[in-house]
Amino acid sequence: MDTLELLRINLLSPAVLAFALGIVATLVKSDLKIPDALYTTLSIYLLLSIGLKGGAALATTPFVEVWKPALATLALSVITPLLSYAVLRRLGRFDVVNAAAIAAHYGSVSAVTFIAATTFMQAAKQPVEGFLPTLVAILEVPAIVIALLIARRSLGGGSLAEAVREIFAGKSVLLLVGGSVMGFLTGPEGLKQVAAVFVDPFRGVLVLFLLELGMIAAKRLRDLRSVGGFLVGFGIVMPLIQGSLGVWLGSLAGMSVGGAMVLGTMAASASYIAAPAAVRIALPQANPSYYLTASLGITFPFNLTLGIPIYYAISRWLHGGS
Amino acid sequence: MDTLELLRINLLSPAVLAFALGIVATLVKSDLKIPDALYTTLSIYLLLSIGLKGGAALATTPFVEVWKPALATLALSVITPLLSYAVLRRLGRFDVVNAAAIAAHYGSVSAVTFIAATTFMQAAKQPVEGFLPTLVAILEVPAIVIALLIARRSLGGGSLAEAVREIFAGKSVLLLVGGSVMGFLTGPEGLKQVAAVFVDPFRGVLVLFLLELGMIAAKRLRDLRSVGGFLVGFGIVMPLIQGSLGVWLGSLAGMSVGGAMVLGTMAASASYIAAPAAVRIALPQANPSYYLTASLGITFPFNLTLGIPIYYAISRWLHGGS
Amino acid sequence: MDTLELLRINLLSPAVLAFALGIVATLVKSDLKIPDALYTTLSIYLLLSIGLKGGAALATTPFVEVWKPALATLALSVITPLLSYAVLRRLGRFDVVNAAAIAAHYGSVSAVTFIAATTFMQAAKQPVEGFLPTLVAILEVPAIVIALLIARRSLGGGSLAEAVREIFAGKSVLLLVGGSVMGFLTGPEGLKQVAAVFVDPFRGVLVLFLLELGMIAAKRLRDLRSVGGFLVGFGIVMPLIQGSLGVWLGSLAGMSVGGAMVLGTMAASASYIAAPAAVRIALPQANPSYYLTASLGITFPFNLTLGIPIYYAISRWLHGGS
Amino acid sequence: MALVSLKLVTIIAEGFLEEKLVRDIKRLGAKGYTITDARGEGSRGVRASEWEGSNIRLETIVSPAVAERILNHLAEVYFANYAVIAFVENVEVVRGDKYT
Amino acid sequence: MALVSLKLVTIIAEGFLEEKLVRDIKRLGAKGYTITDARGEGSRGVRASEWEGSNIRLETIVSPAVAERILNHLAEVYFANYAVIAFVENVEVVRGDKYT
Amino acid sequence: MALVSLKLVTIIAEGFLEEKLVRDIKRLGAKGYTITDARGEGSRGVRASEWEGSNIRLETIVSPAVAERILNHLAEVYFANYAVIAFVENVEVVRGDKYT
Ligand SMILES: Nc1ncnc2c1ncn2[C@@H]1O[C@H](COP(=O)(O)O)[C@@H](O)[C@H]1O
Ligand SMILES: Nc1ncnc2c1ncn2[C@@H]1O[C@H](COP(=O)(O)O)[C@@H](O)[C@H]1O
Ligand SMILES: Nc1ncnc2c1ncn2[C@@H]1O[C@H](COP(=O)(O)O)[C@@H](O)[C@H]1O
Ligand code: NA
Ligand code: NA
Ligand code: NA
Repeated sequence: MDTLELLRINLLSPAVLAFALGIVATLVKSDLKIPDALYTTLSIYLLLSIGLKGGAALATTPFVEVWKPALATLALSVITPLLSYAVLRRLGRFDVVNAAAIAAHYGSVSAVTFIAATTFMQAAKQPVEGFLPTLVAILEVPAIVIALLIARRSLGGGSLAEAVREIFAGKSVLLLVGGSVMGFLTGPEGLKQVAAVFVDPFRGVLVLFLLELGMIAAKRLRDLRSVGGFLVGFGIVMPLIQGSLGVWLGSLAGMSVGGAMVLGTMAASASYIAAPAAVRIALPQANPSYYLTASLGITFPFNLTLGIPIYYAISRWLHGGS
Repeated sequence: MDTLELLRINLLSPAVLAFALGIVATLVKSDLKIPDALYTTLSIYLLLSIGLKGGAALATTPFVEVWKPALATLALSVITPLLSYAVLRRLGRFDVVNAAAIAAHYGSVSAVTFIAATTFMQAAKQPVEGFLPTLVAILEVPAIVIALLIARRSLGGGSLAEAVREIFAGKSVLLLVGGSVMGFLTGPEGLKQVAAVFVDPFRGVLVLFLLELGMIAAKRLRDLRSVGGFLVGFGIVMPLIQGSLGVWLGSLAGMSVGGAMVLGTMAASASYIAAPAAVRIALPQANPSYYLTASLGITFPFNLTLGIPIYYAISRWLHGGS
Repeated sequence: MDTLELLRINLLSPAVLAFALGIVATLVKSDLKIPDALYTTLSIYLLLSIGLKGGAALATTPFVEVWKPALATLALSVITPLLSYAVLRRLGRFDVVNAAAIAAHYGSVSAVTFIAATTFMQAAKQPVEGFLPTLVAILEVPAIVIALLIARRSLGGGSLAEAVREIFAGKSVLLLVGGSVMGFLTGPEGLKQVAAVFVDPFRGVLVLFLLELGMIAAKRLRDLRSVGGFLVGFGIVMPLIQGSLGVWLGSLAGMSVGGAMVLGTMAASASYIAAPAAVRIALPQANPSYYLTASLGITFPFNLTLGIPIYYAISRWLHGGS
Repeated sequence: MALVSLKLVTIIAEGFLEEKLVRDIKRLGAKGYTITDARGEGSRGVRASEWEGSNIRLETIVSPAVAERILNHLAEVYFANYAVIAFVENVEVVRGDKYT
Repeated sequence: MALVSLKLVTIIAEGFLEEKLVRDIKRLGAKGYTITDARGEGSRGVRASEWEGSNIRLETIVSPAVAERILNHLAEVYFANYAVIAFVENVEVVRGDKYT
Repeated sequence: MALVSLKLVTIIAEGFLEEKLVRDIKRLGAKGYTITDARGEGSRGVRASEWEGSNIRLETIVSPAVAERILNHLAEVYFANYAVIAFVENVEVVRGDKYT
């Protein structure tokens, strides 16, 4: 399959179409509303499910296969927030607080983008490493901590300890890490018992989730003017840079075409679950319009539609494929 | 299977039994409550799911097979509201506003009744056309618009444009039409990816939904006295007339025994999702006791229990079956 | 498999791990919250599902196979609340009201513990009688009524009639009994239609439910000091006594190793759904700290982790197994 | 716009009391009420159970006489054994006859 | 702490009016609002449908002049055909300029 | 029925502040509180994220002194950086000693 065909497959996948329907719903001012309880339920489900699957896969993967990709992921979680911060300060002329806040988002990872990438790999019949969900847990946290540390160094004082505790006890990380431990302890046997809930319906549930995200993203787009042109460009170019870096490091670490592609997508993605919560606590002065509009209004749709096929093309090219 | 046996199968189906349990719950004043969020979630699910399946089926159906049933459906959407309106005005002596409001409901279609009919066809092992869900979308809207136009002509002034916009942007039509477009674009391949959510659990989800509808319908029945004997009779006789008409037009259009039966059930059913919303906006003077009690308290239970086997018997008879 | 191995399997099952994660979430003060609507939805689902399966199994079980286990269950529902009451009054020196309130809980049954027991039997590949869920319905109600009668006899006056009506119309019993009737009427054929919702995902749904129960139980544990040492001991020793009694009576009634084990677990379990509601109405003076902390904070976790493998060992031993 | 002065009685109570409270205030003369779901803490910690739902917040606009009757009734029947609080405010409404 | 006296207008209405009401009160001068989901009973029984949701409870803190304009508007446009009630209270706020 | 006059402080805030606010008002002397979930708009548009939930509406009945302490604290700690508003009303309660 060539890249155009893959792009078509991706754009016409149920998940991307649901995202589009969500945008349309907002544009035509529909009274459609996803109940808060459903949104929360879907989030809990997706995070726990990612954790369970990653943990169960890890339980049967020899350590020798995992350590290199894990190291590559750790490297990404240090490099990407620093890179984002530097670009935002130097080129974007953002102040310390807002630059650090945005960097925390772009260093961390979006669980939904991760799922969309693995779903795309399934549709493209490209196998991926089973332990990939574990890498989400590794990538999620450090980047946020690093970005907060930067802001702290420049500002002094305050509740960094509380922010870090908040991140670890925060529901996203708790479910992701807790799910991983559960999956690891119960193993593939245990996972099979609950597969009818946590494995099979996964891609269908994503459709409901993206319907809601489409509505949220469309509302964010209304703030587009206030965030300025630089941030719009940043929200598209930065993922391409971080994504390429991720694919490359993943390939170096010996990951498969599909695995490197998914790692790249993770690096390219910007968090809008764990990061906003942490930033709101540790850097309340930062303007949410900036970080939410960039990550949810620009980068997320870009990755979902164009980014994913692009990172795949890069991965195939790096692996010497067509 | 003879009609009595089919009646038995229908009355003892999980869906009808759940409806009965809902009624019992209300009668014994149980504290059982279906959370609002669950009711909304189930509605979103059912509408999106109908759309997806209809659209995916349409993507693989040659146009030549669809146009006649589509035309028959359009004809029904024009004839049935006019018929209802005339009967309500002449025989029922309703004023313009209430007659038009009720006609909007009986011209439109009840998604749940549609699902119950297709579920019954599955239980009776009678195949139906895959594109039927698309016809729901065709039948849903025009009838409401026509009924509102009638009221408008007699009353003059007001916000018909807003009402029409409201219908199209309203969540029911948005999900139904949006789901159809999604299904059409993603095709059977895409649908298969999300089948574990949008196809397999369909009939089980209906059980939960009908539990709630039973409770709502039982509450409506308390208003029975205030709506008067004519409307009660109307709520039973009108479905029989519209249902026969639907089966007949469907057969004329070359639909199968099962397909004509489902189209008949659609024509016989009265909307209680899209229509009430539109009527509440465009004709706020109309009395909700009339249209909700008739459609939800009388016609819906009648169709669910007796109507469905009757329309099937009519369809078999028209197709020269036993 | 020896008992230690079974203990390991049980402790590392997804359900028990989810319970543990819920406890951790509370201990680290995570902001994780299960939406009320989800908790209610899961409860409705589990109760209806138990009922449906029990009823459908009953429809194909000859009466001669059922009556003895049913009688054994009825006997348990009379003996266990009386036993608990006597112990609480004599040894625990509780007043009439609180002794009766706690006895109502320990006489009744916990639906979730029942499900955990059958799930464990599936994992241990031990077949159980299909009609077991029906016994839950038999065991649930009488014990509560008996305990309330005791309190009434000593106190005089009041709304016992209302309390009994409340129990029967209460949502737990309504769903359990209603589901059983539905399952019986629709039979295995009907159940198959909705299996994708009410059968296959059952064990996965339990995981989400136990996550929430873990959080609630951990909060209850904070009240531990105020309830006193006697109740803590009672919450562990009483289940062992009632559980052994249940396994023994089940074996006497000719049930299989697995069936007797599940009946024992049911007897050992303490209600925290139907009983608290009834007690709150009929004995409002009773202190909820006592009965909720004992049943939910002590007995439930004990049964879930250690009790289940122990009752299984007892059942195997009584059946002459290893 | 002629505004009429009336009493707004707000009752916060355990969720399972909903039906009872509604029946009682209607009997005591309330012509309508509004309920929202709530959660909270007070001097008593515990609730019947999660499955019974958490608290409700019931508001009813009534005449001063009915307000007093409702408060008296709550004090007599509920305050001792149930987690219930109540408070009263003055509000101004349009169409005062709707509430009495 | 300088407290400023303002009006709190509470509107209880059928859920499907939410968008309309928000648009209207903004146009009439409200600078913000808070909505909670509610259920209730009054002199009119029925609602559009369950799918449209039950009631909402909308609160807005405004100046006395805006409060009066909102009440007048509700009386004119909504009271006849929709299930809507409204009432006004005096409240004291910090940072009074935020609301006017 | 002896009614006691007290202050009802209502705080509307971003949902993720719930634990913090509860801790703070308890420390400042509140003996209880009630929370309902809400949504709304004000002068600041954005919230942390959907996953953090929307607004909460926290009510606490306290003595005038505690009410003032709470308002001061909010003004100092929250008003600058968070989406928070607060207002105070007079209410009359039964069993006044429960709240102080
Ligand atoms: N001082 C207070 N302010 C606001 N709400 C309160 C207060 N005290 C109690 N409540 C509410 O009333 C319920 C019952 O209170 P209690 O009976 O004291 O446990 C609590 O769960 C709170 O929702
Ligand atoms: N006296 C009242 N006190 C509190 N809420 C009321 C009252 N009357 C009506 N309501 C609320 O206003 C809504 C509409 O009232 P109505 O138009 O009278 O049906 C009801 O559903 C209640 O939520
Ligand atoms: N004038 C107002 N009336 C009622 N609620 C308000 C008002 N202004 C703000 N709010 C509420 O307070 C929250 C925070 O306000 P703000 O900090 O202005 O964004 C909003 O989301 C609303 O829920
Ligand atoms: Na990233
Ligand atoms: Na129709
Ligand atoms: Na028991």
